[in-house]
Amino acid sequence: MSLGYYFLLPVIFSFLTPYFKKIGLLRASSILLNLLLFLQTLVYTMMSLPQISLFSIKPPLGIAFILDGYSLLFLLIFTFSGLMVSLYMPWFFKANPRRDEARFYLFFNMLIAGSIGMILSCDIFNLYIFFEITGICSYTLSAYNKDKLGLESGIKYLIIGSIASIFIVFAIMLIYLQIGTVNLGLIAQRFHQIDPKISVLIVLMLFIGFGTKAELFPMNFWAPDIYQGSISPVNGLFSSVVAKAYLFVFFHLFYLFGLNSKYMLFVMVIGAITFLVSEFTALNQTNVKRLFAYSTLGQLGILFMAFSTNSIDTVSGALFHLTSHSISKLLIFLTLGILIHKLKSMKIDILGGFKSTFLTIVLVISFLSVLGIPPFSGFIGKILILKGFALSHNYAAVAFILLVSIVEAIYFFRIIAMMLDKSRAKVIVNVGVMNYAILAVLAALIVLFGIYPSLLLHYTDLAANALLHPTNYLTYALGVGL
Amino acid sequence: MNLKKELRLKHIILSLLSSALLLSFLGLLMQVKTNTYKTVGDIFLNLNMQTATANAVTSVVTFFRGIDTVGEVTVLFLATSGVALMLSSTQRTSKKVVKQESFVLHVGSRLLMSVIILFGVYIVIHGHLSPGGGFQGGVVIATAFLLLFLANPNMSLSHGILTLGESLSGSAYVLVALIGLFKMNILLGNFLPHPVGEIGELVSGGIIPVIYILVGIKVGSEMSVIVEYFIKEDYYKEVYDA
Amino acid sequence: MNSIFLLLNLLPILFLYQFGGALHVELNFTSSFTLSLIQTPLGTFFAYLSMISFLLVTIAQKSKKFSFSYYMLQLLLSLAMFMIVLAGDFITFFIGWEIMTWSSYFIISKSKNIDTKSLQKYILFSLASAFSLIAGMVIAYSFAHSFDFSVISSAFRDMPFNIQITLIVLFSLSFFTKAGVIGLHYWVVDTYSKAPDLFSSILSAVMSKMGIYGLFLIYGHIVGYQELKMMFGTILNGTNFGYTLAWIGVATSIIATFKAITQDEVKKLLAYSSIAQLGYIITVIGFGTAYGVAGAMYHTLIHTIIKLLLFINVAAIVAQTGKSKFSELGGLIYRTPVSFVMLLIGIIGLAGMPPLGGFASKFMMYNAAIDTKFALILIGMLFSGAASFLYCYKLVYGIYLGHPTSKNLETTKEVPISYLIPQIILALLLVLTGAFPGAFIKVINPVLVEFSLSTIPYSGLGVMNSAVGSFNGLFIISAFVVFFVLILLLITRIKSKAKNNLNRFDISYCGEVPAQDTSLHFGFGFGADLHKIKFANAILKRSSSSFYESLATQTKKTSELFSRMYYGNIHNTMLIILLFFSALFFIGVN
Amino acid sequence: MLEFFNDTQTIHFIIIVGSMSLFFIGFYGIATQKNLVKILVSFDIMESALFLFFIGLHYKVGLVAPILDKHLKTFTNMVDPVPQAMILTTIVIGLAVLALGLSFGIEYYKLTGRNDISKMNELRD
Repeated sequence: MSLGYYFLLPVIFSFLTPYFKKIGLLRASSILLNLLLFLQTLVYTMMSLPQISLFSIKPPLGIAFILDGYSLLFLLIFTFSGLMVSLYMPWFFKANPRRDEARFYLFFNMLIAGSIGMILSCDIFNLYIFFEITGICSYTLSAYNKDKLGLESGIKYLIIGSIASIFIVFAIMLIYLQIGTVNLGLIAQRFHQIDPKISVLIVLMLFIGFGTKAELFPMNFWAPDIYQGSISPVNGLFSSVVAKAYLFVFFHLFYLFGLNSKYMLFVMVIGAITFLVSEFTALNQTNVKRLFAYSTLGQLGILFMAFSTNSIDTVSGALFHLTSHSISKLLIFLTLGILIHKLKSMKIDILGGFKSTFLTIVLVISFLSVLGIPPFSGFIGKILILKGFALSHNYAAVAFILLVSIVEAIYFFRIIAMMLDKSRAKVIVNVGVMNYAILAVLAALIVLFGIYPSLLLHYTDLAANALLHPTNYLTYALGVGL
Repeated sequence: MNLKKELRLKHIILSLLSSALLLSFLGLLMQVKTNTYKTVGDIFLNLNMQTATANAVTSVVTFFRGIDTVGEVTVLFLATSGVALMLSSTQRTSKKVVKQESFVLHVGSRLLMSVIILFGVYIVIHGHLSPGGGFQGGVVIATAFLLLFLANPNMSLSHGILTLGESLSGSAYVLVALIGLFKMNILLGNFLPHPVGEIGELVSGGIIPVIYILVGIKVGSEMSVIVEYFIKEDYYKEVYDA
Repeated sequence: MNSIFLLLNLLPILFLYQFGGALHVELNFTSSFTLSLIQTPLGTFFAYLSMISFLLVTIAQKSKKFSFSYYMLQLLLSLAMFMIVLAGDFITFFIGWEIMTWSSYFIISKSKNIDTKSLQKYILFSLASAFSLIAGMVIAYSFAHSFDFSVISSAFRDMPFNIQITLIVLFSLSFFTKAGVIGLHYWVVDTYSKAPDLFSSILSAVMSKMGIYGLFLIYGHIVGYQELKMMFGTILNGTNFGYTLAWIGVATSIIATFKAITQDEVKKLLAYSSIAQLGYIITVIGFGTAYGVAGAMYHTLIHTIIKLLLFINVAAIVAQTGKSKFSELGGLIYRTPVSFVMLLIGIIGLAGMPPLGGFASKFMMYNAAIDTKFALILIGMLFSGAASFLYCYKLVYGIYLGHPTSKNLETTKEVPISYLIPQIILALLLVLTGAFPGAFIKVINPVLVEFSLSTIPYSGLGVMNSAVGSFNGLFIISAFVVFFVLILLLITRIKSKAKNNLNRFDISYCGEVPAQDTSLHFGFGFGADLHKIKFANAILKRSSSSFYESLATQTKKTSELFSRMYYGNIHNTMLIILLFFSALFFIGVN
Repeated sequence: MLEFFNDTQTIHFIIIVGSMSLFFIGFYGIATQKNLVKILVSFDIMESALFLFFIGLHYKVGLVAPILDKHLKTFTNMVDPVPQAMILTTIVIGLAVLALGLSFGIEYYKLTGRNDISKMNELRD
């Protein structure tokens, strides 16, 4: 047991991918790898937190992977999503044969590994490297189709990613110049001693860097294009893993560096605008992938609003919402993969053009969950967030979220009405056994967390505590008592 | 006409903006107080004797911040795979062209290549003693192949061997990290003997030269692959246009 | 399948009966809130009301084939309502509320004549209602630190005045939407008329009552009528608040009544009538007097019975004939006499005529208005009550009287027995509530105690007491029955003679003899001339739809505006990021 | 004559001016250029500017490279090795992204004959 496995095993796997392909065990080994990592995460849920794994030399000098409550929740989401997608991929490649299947697995596993690296690393420069690993994997995966659209989305993502990484590198350099360290613990300790103007500049650069990748409003015009150009399982990963990893880093640094009091309102307003604009834009979409991309952006907007509140209850609710949103969006995009393959179209009409009771039910469950309607898991998250806002007497935020949610409901229920409309021409869609199982598991989780939220709330509370009061994290990151 | 004007206006505004940003950045960075803390690097310098590596940068790269380098190698590997994914489809059709290289070019490029490779290997294995190391040496090795390609566009590298080199060296690197975990309970632990007295010798520093050699092989093969893909790509296009 | 679900629908009733009034379940949902079911007198009343309605509708469903998922959703809906009325806290209430929303949505979507627009209307209004509820409950939470009704109720007193107002407005809006108060009724008519025919009865009879339950809960339980009095002050014998609410209710009932008269579709008429009847309830619910509450509750009961009866009746006719418009029906009295009698009983109740239950409830409500000296309100109620006679008449004329408009109406058979059984039960209930109005006082009194209002004196099963006077339902109904039987005998004697001699074409007008295909069903169109009355025209030509449609257009425009930003030019995207950086830099650093 | 440069302050001043000018040349480049290759070049210019900036500011007069040789036996009076290691890593990453971006560009050019990023607008609703 070591946290290093989360990164090193996928790395070995990706180095050896050509040979796995040669012996024909590519798919199986990828599933096995993701299963192993998921099981390891399950073991970690039973251990005391935080956990630390050292590399070479103990922090604050060296780099370490630290697992606290906050990262545990994300680790669960990421490894679980990875497992689900790796189980889904054999069907996908059977349905859409590609020559470069091996390379897909390589990038897919490294995408998860990079995201996990970002949430575990306690060193900002190391974090930047994982940021780039995730970035390169996502650029390539979005261009994976190698057609016009795919390449266009790959190029766009690459350009945006380069801007983001330049700002982040600049910020890291300024930090090192100012306080001579890249360890998150030490930075957190010394951050207030940075020259105030430079500290604003650093924060601004980190904000632009991670905010761009986390798809915040004025910097997210590229995001729907990326979703449109890439394949559905990758959309699912972008929505439920990658975007969440950037969000993780954003708020990890936000609270570690103690920026919450100064920039809370700013982040909240930006989140609110993101939410508003995305949901309104989604109304006008006819491409199904873009539609759910906007919906993802909107949900990220709510999450940004809720995460910045500095109150444990709200953040716990936001984490709950994040988890359920990850599950729902994964479900939606995996289902879209099936539908797009069967109906050979990306228009929104495909959602009204299929006949499969099972798919209809799971899609409806995930839609209702995203909308925050009980008894599905999205409701718990939303009510906790709203409760948190109300408790801090921020009634404007409550009203805002609810009003925009109605806009959100318009397009979700338009789709539901489309699916239920019997007058449309329907194509019978057979879901494979494996897909049946995957989607059923995801839908079951949505229902389970909706009717038995304590199961997940335990972890979200842990996570919120760890995020807002990172004292334990800091002692480990500073290497005290190791 | 109107559009042109607009464009020019945009350029002027943006250049003004850039200059304004430049000036304010200069103003900001000039008045920066120097760091009052002891940087991590200074501490590393003090600790560096323990690693028995003469080159402090190397020990930082491969040991103190070793996981960075694993990541870095991975990034390069991923980029190579990405390039291969993108450009490999056109690779097959480009074989038709026959254009013999001249004898002088043939012999000369191979002679030079061996020297360059030797130089690259030297840089790699002396990475812990002198400036240089796996990355630099690997790139030098790749330039040898670049030379070959320039001399003879028909040449192709054996992908099997390159992939093997890539995969094995990369996996061996990770294995070294994992052995550290098993032997010293710390990932990338320096489990090989590295007596301080041997500092400056070719065999010194424990795993550090081993890692750099592995990195050298990996970077060399990867850069060669990238070079090949781009060169062939270019060649392919010329043929395609003609 | 029907029988299985019939049994399943019995279970909640047995469950409730088993606990007898002491049901109290608490479940730790999350660390910060618990789910609780508490049986209050008010909740018990509504629980029985809805459960029995479901049972009756399920009986009626025997005659038609419904899918398993339909029954499942209906069961889910009934359980959700069960959850709503027994909820002891807002989380339970809200969960039930939302499950009710979406399960009914899916049932409605199974209808043959539903369209996307009506579905969207229904769900968006329902969600707006739910979101207004959720906003209210989290605001209440922020002061009470609990979702529990009793805790919020006791904390309500200490909240700032503007928060109190906000809460009342938010909750009222939510429940008004469900009950279909005028202005918020945009979804009601379409949904009721396009839902599956039997399900319309549940929508109108039960689901709208959840809004009424919510209003009772807020005014009576959470805020408390005493508190309302203190907050808003009094006017005449009632509260200012009640007076405002009463005007809303009166406006609703008058407008909806006029709209109902002009409808051609049977179910649309019933939908507007439903809005109008709920308008009465909303009129009296805020009075804050014992008689107001009692009247509202009694009318809730009566309206549930009547609307179930009428909708099942209409559903049966629609199923039997395939026609759903007055202009296509007519003359069914000979073909479906039992249905006719049932509908007749229904509309007598609906019009509030003695001797049936409808009179008792109207009596109660008018008395409450007299009691509080809200004379104008009383006039309004009487006015709309009188106008409602018109649509009642239209209902019975359009379907059963007049002449058949098409050939196949003349060969229609009596509706299946499974439709008739619930109707007969309901008609009996209507008679019983008319005969023994006093029995209901026993149900009302515990609720009044719960709301800390004075109780109504009970003097015998048949006697309905009120502030102004009392009447003996048993006596009235006995007298009525005697007269009815006498007149019936008289008529049948005359009729039996006339029937043999007359054909419906045995008339001529202006010397012309109507041909076989001439429609003689004229009366259905009445109400069309209502436009000529200035006052009625003013009501009829206005509609909330233009407002909501312009809202939809605005939303669409906004959406188009925003989506123009996402037009995929990466160069501009990049530029925006850089400019955003520069702007923040110049603002933040300098 | 060049003693003028034997002052840390002066060197830092020159480095900041030079590297920042370079940085904002790159900035101007990515803001105005529409050719994909030029944009990638601009990114590289910006990155190089950052490398110069970072390495340069860690140089102080009198310090030597952190490598032992025959004459130097202890690690004292040496420049900070960490920035160099970090720059090494960043260079490799920059190279990797550049290669990837170029391969995307080539493939896109082959498909469409365009490399103007402002005309890449097939991804839209």
